[in-house]
Amino acid sequence: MAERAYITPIADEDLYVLDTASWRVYRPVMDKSKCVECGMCMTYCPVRAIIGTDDKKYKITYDYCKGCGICAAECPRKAIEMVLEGGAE
Amino acid sequence: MAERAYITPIADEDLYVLDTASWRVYRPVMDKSKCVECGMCMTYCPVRAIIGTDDKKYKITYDYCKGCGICAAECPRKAIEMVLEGGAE
Amino acid sequence: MAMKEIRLHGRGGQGAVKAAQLVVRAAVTGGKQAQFIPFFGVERKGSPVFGYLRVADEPIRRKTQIYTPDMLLILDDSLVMLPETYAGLKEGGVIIINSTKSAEELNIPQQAGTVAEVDATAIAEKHLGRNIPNTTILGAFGKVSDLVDTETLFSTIEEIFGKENRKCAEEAYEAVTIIRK
Amino acid sequence: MAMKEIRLHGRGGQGAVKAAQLVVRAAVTGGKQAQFIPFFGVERKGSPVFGYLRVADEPIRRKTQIYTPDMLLILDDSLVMLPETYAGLKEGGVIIINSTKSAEELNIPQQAGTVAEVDATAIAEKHLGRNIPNTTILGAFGKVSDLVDTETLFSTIEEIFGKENRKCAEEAYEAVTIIRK
Amino acid sequence: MSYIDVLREAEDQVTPGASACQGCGGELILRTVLQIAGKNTILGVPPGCMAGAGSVGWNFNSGVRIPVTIPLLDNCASLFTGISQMYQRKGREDVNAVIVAGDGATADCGFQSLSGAAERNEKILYVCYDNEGYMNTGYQRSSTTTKGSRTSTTPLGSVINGKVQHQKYVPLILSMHGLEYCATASPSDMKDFVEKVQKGLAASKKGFAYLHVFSPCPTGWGYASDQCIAVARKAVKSNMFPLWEKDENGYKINKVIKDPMPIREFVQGISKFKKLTDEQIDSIQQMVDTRYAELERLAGKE
Amino acid sequence: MSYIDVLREAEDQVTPGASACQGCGGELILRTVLQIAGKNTILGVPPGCMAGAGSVGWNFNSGVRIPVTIPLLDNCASLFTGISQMYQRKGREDVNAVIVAGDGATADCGFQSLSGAAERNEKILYVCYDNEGYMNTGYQRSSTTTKGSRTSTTPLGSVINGKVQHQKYVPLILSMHGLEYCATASPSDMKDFVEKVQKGLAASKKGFAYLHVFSPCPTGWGYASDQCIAVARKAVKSNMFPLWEKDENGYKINKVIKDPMPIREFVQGISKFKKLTDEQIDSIQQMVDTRYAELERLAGKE
Amino acid sequence: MGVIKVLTGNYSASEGAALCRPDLIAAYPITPQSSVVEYLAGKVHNGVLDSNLVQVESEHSAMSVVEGAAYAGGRVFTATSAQGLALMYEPYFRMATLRLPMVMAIATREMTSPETIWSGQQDAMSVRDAGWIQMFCDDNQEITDMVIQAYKIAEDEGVLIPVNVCYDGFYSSHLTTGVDLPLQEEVDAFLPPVHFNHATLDPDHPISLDPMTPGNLLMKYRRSHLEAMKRVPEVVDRIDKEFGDKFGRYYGGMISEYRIEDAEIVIITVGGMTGAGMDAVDAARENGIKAGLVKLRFTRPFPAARVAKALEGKKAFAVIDRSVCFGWSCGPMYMETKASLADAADQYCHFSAIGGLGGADISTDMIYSTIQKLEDNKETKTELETQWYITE
Amino acid sequence: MGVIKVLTGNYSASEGAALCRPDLIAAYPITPQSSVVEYLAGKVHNGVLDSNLVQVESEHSAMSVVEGAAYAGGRVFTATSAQGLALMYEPYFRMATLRLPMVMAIATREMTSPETIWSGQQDAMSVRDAGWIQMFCDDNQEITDMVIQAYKIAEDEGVLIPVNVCYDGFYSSHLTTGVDLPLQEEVDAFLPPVHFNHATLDPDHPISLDPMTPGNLLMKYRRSHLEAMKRVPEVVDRIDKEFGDKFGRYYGGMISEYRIEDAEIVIITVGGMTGAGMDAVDAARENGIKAGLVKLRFTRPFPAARVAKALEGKKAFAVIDRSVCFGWSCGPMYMETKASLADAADQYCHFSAIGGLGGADISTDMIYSTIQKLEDNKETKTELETQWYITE
Ligand SMILES: Cc1ncc(C[n+]2csc(CCOP(=O)(O)OP(=O)(O)O)c2C)c(N)n1
Ligand SMILES: Cc1ncc(C[n+]2csc(CCOP(=O)(O)OP(=O)(O)O)c2C)c(N)n1
Ligand code: SF4
Ligand code: SF4
Ligand code: SF4
Ligand code: SF4
Ligand code: SF4
Ligand code: SF4
Ligand SMILES: [Mg+2]
Ligand SMILES: [Mg+2]
Repeated sequence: MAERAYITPIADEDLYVLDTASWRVYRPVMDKSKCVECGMCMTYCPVRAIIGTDDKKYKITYDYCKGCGICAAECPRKAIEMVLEGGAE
Repeated sequence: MAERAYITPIADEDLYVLDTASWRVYRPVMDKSKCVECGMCMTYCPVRAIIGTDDKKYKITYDYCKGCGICAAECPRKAIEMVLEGGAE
Repeated sequence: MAMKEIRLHGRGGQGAVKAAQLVVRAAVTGGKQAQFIPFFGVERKGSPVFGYLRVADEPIRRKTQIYTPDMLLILDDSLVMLPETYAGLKEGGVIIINSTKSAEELNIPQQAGTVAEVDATAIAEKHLGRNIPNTTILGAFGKVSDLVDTETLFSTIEEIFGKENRKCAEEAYEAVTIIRK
Repeated sequence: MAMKEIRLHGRGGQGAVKAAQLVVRAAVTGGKQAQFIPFFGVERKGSPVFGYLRVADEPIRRKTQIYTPDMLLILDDSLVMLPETYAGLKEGGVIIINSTKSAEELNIPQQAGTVAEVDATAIAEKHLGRNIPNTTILGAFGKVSDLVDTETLFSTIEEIFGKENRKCAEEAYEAVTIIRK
Repeated sequence: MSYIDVLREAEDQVTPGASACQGCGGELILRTVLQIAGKNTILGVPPGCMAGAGSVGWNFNSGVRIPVTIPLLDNCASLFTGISQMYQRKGREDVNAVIVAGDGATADCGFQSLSGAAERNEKILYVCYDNEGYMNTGYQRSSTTTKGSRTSTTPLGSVINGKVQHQKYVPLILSMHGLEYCATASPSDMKDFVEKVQKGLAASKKGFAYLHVFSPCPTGWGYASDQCIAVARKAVKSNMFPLWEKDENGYKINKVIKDPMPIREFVQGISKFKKLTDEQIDSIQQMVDTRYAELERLAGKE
Repeated sequence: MSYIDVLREAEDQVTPGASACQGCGGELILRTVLQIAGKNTILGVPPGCMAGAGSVGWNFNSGVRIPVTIPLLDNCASLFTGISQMYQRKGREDVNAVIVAGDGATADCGFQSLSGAAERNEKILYVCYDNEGYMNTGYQRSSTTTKGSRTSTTPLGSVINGKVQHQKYVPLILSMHGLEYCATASPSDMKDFVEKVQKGLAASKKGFAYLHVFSPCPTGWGYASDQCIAVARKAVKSNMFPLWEKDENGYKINKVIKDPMPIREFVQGISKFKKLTDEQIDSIQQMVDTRYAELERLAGKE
Repeated sequence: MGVIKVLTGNYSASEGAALCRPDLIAAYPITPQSSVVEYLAGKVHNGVLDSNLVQVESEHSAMSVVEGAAYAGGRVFTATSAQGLALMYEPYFRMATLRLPMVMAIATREMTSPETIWSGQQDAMSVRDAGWIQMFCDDNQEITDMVIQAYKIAEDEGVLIPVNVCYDGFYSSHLTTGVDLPLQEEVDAFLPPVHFNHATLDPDHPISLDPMTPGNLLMKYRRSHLEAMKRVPEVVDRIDKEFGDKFGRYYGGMISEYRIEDAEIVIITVGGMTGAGMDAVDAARENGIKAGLVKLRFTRPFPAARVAKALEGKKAFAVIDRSVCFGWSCGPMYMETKASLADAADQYCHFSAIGGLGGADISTDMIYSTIQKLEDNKETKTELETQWYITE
Repeated sequence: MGVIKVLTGNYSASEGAALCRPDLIAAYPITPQSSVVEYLAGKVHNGVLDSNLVQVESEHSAMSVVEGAAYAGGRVFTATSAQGLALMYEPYFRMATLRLPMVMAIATREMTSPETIWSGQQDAMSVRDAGWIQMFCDDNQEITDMVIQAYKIAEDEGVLIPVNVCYDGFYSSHLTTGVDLPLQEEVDAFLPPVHFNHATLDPDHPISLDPMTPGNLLMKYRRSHLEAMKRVPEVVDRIDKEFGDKFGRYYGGMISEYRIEDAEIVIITVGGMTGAGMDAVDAARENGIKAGLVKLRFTRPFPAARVAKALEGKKAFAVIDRSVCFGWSCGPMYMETKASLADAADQYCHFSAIGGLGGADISTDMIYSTIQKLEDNKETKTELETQWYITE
């Protein structure tokens, strides 16, 4: 659509994306050594910020992670720790 | 209310009564000799045209009876007959 | 032909609406203009119903009730007790009524012209086994008025209601009597 | 006193609305006229929020957004990146900001007059354990502006948010630094 | 008092000349409910045959001897929430708030307000007379219409033969709202019906009571006007319309039919069913059996 | 594919930056449902937190990668009836018509249209995320709110302590509509949830499928944001939120809890429950037990 | 040429709708409309009409279902009256503001309370500010013809606004008369298959329909809606001509006039009363009264300019309304007719300013700009263009 | 004198309502209204307010519940916005036409679509022909005061019409400022306990409320409603004075004027934009523009005579609407202001004729009588009384 006709309100340009990473106070940090790749953290992350990687492992992405701490709370191995943002990782 | 103010539509004068007897084509006629005063006809009459009398009997009133024939159909003794209106009673 | 206004009076269940719609159909089939409006009360079996029928050569514009009818078509003679039944009948207006009563008993109003009577109930019960006098009285209507072509009327009745109803109309056509002229 | 228009900038969750309502209360308690209108975006934690605060001696009539503020109250210095934050600031307008950055880093606009800075986040975290800098920055506001009586402001804070918050405000009152005059 | 004496003694609250059709099940239900509810009742009858029959009146004349109103088709239960609460507030707990509504007003247009009032447990007795269609507007389908029925919006056409869906079984749905009292009744079983109205009225002093009553309609369904009770009886006997109730003691089937009449027999002689295919009959039979089995399980009979 | 692989492989259809609160159960539900439904889906999200979180977009940007609309709060199921029927008509039975709606849109404002679509058996998958209140407008009570809860319209006052009524148990009510498929699910039991979404999608090719999902809300209910799954798990373990389904084979309890957690324990640490009286706790416990017993009977376990 | 059928007004609407081949029809009964959907149900159940028929549980759902079908690009139809229209008001408003073209017949009926099922135009009139085009028919022929034309108007790409074809309950809906029914092929040639895709939900082209919209942007949609409304008279005229050329019946566009040229006295009518109005005019003429008649065929948009023109130089007029305007203690079309004459006053410079929709601000500066514009034009004594407080 | 409290606009409405001691309050949340009912719920749950609080499942039920309570003679309150108002439209219309006095606050909000939750007056404006009195507040003080006055207006036995107290969503509903809250005793003295019994369902005096009503009779109810509307301005003036005498705040009745005496240029405002309007007028005056302002405090009934009078002799005016009139491509209050000026034209004899409601006929003779009346008065060039086609 070259110029909008303002007929019907539609959204067709792009995704509406908020910088939810900026909400994060605590940052989930995965201890790969403890992780058994069970995937629980991924299944429970409401943001889908934890993704499976090609090597069948799991990885926390921080672009949108809100720092809720669910992954840490649900990891059966306690392999994820919530660390204050800005502090040491 | 001396004169209506026409504020809110209310009906407070009398009952709205239709001459439903005029609908009747067949007239229910009770054969007292067959009747055992069970009251079924009264309980089933949709018009409540059959009433209990002081002497614990039942009586068909014709002012509003529509002639549906339910009483005749339901009388366990077949004590009520439907007779063409205008014909002999 | 100037527009003719006909008011129908019947009772719920007598088929007045169907009859009038049939006249419209017959009139239109015959190239005339016609219109029918039923009047909706709290319509239940046995309660009085009205209808407004108009037939004309020219397009009919008004879509109103009829206050000064040229003709009354009365399907039930008990209705003559109601004040609205004869109300507004034009000077010389025609009455067609399903009845066996006399003009006096029917309390025919002063200004009436032709009054035609037929025992549509008896005819209907004979042919149809029920008091649905609507198609029957149309036979009388066909005879007394010249608003629709009689053969078109009969064939429309047959087409919509079947042979028995046509017989009713035909018998009424013959049986109708003029009790006042 | 002519009407003063103050625009608040904060992020969802920082308590900007509550703070501004508190100022209204303190002003009204002190016999002034005051008004606050929050601007509703799709307000969620972390998203930028605005508010419009007016204080005056005379009744305030307009109930509009503020386009040319006399003062800006900025609860989060990351907001200075947004073009709307400094927009329309009056010549010589006052800025009160929760920050530890320099005027250059804050990109203070040309027309600004007094710029006051306080590390409200640190103070709030010290007393409250959370980054809710709203009551804290009010201490700086009390110091820099003379729109409400300071003691009334502090006691209103205490009344509504409790002692710890009063402490925040008091500390900020002392700690505020004028980084530009 | 025996139910016969109750009906014998209690005053009829409805105009003696009401314009419901000859042999209308709804009229029988309306009169019976109000005889039992009595004078101290505020009545609501939404648009539908029972309002159309004149119960709400015409001009300056009422159709009943008690205070009455015609709610919207879609707000009976919420309108009566207001009425009931005001009478509670006035300390007039003695006043009955009674609604007699058709299946359209109940299951379709007014279902949300009904469900809401049930959830809030408002002190109301809500009686639905279920004639399985919108009779007052000329017999269109409602959600309680039995599958395959001929109605004026589900005609027996060459491609679609009557109504497509099974009926929505409102009483069981309502009973899942945790009411004070919920029951089905049939005019064929007057004793049961009378007792349920009595129980319903009593329950409505504590919360929401719902009664779903089978209401045969000679005009719409197409059967002789004297067959009203016979049709209702067959509905009960075939488990097309089982009689049950749910109160604080749980579900109970009030009339267990030993050897239920097949649906094929029930539908005989009712012209809305006249062109049912074998497949449709089997499908209804299956629905009836499944539903009954569910009721049995709920009643703890398995 | 194991449910973990399903979630691992399937594309996330929702904007990565959605403004649901930290630790929102609804967001997890929305993303999970859409991952499984996939690209070939038309989505409806009525007013409520999930729409408010941006899934329907802002200005010229959408919040999801698939076609989406925001129905009225009160017409999700009927709006989607039209959409679904048009796609059937076009021969595009492959397209999923999916609604993800809050409990307010489902159980209250939109309940009638939902019940109607269920009765007509429209080909739709309707997922209700039940956070027990109107969260988007500031946590007011809904009909699914648990008794005694503190909400902004049922505050913990000196005369009335939270919500008065028990919750309306929508899934069981819906299941009585004779759907293709009806089930409850919880984000704590992901395998079960994923399978039910899959079953629901399959069922929605034949008729109406309804999924009622427990959706803990840290902001409204008042608990730490990392406790979302823990709270959901306790709800399942206490039978506050039993997991069951109904399909063509009848009712089935999917997870039988041997030794259910007492409600007293479930409500711990959730601040909307913080002032529950013993009486209120007992009353909830009793409701939970009664309801579970009913489910057991329906599932033929008695 | 078509085929003459004897039909009620309702059946005339149904036949018109069926000839337009709707994809989906929602049916819910209400007197006096019910037979519209019954008749269509008959056609669908008998395979004569290939439409999806949805038997909803309320009018709220009727409008919602057709709305959903329109989201998927369908041509849709439904019909209602009075309480049904009131109950569907929320999705009704939205159908228009999403600019989804459809046709809904309204067999007009008085609004409860007082409790009534009879004729009256209060239902449609009371919701005339919900964004729809509304037109009122006089006779059955016009009903059929206008349902067909209405689709063409609604779907015109310069319009894209749904249309209510209104006609009087009972007096027209139940009036039986002969109607010249267009043939299917003719209608197919007149009305191409539906095609609008400004609002279509389709997995192959994912969009969001109706994302959250800030006020300034919302006003652009509103302004565009009003601009489309302004185009309606010309589209109506064009389609009236096209239809007339094809089917031999012309209706005159937004209004139609009767014996107006030399009239001193004008009555203005809406809907089915028009026929009686013409008869009354004839009678008046016979009695030496120079009477004429203007029929408001379309009431939305209100044909202000044409009404003002028709009344130019006349001595007296009355507007006959079959509804009331509660806020003015007169009929609504009378009030609006007066509004259409105000410009003749030539007393003021004046205009409408619109702003602050959808949360947009009405700032002091905006109001000041209005004052300035008035000041600059105060001697012109004319109406100026509507001013929108939109910051581009 | 009352007590100063710092309140949002919504809380101002709640406080006003609470001071009127409603018997029953229906609560359903919608942005931006929700905090009205939340605040009241807080009072009820804490025993501060003795009202029945009903937490309904939709606004349709909210209006229905309060309607039921009014059937039992109760004083009732609820509040809503936008979609909620639209959803309750059917019972909303009925509340007014049953002439049940109540007050409903509307925190005005733009109507969907486009999807929005923000400010705008489209919601209330679009339903302005549903029989309610509608008034718009400028500031929080006026909100509190007008809720109280509104009960007195609504319950006035010459009025008996429900009242909408409208104020702008967010701009007023969420505006925090100081409000002088009347004391309970003062309000009790000002507003007596509710008493109306023209429509009460009571087993001790059985009536039918809203029996079936034929058209001719229905028109008598409608006419009576319109006559009551006509009495509103005088009642509003009286109550404004009574309130002012007691509480020291006068509002000016149907409209209020600002710097109007010598103005050449007038802007007309509705609701919360008025304050900015006054500021803009002051600014214009400073720049030598002779500007003034008229605030439409009541929009239903429309204060046509007072507006026309206020504009007399002025050179230019604009009406600022926060909503659109889809049928006129301008703002609704602009259109109606034009209607209120039409009489100044003095070109025609004219009047409104109303008939055919509720199924009554509009006969040829009736129309003829209208023509005759015009003929008889054609040289008068004035507006005549509305003619009702009622056959007594
Ligand atoms: C909102 C609304 N839609 C439609 C109607 C028209 N209407 C009046 S009665 C009725 C049917 C009622 O059916 P039901 O409740 O089953 O009662 P019955 O006539 O069968 O006794 C309908 C659809 C209405 N009054 N209100
Ligand atoms: C008719 C109508 N009434 C009220 C609203 C306001 N409203 C928007 S979202 C919402 C609450 C929705 O609650 P729920 O469906 O449970 O979703 P949640 O916010 O809890 O996710 C309400 C009441 C509305 N949009 N439409
Ligand atoms: S839940 Fe824990 S163990 Fe499992 S994949 Fe995640 S980090 Fe590893
Ligand atoms: S903290 Fe929350 S959002 Fe971040 S990765 Fe863990 S679960 Fe996901
Ligand atoms: S039913 Fe028969 S036996 Fe019984 S009382 Fe009536 S007439 Fe007598
Ligand atoms: S025929 Fe019908 S109405 Fe008459 S008494 Fe018998 S049951 Fe009653
Ligand atoms: S149509 Fe049926 S339900 Fe209605 S009055 Fe007649 S018999 Fe009774
Ligand atoms: S309020 Fe609750 S449901 Fe809504 S987004 Fe936040 S956590 Fe989720
Ligand atoms: Mg029914
Ligand atoms: Mg919710």
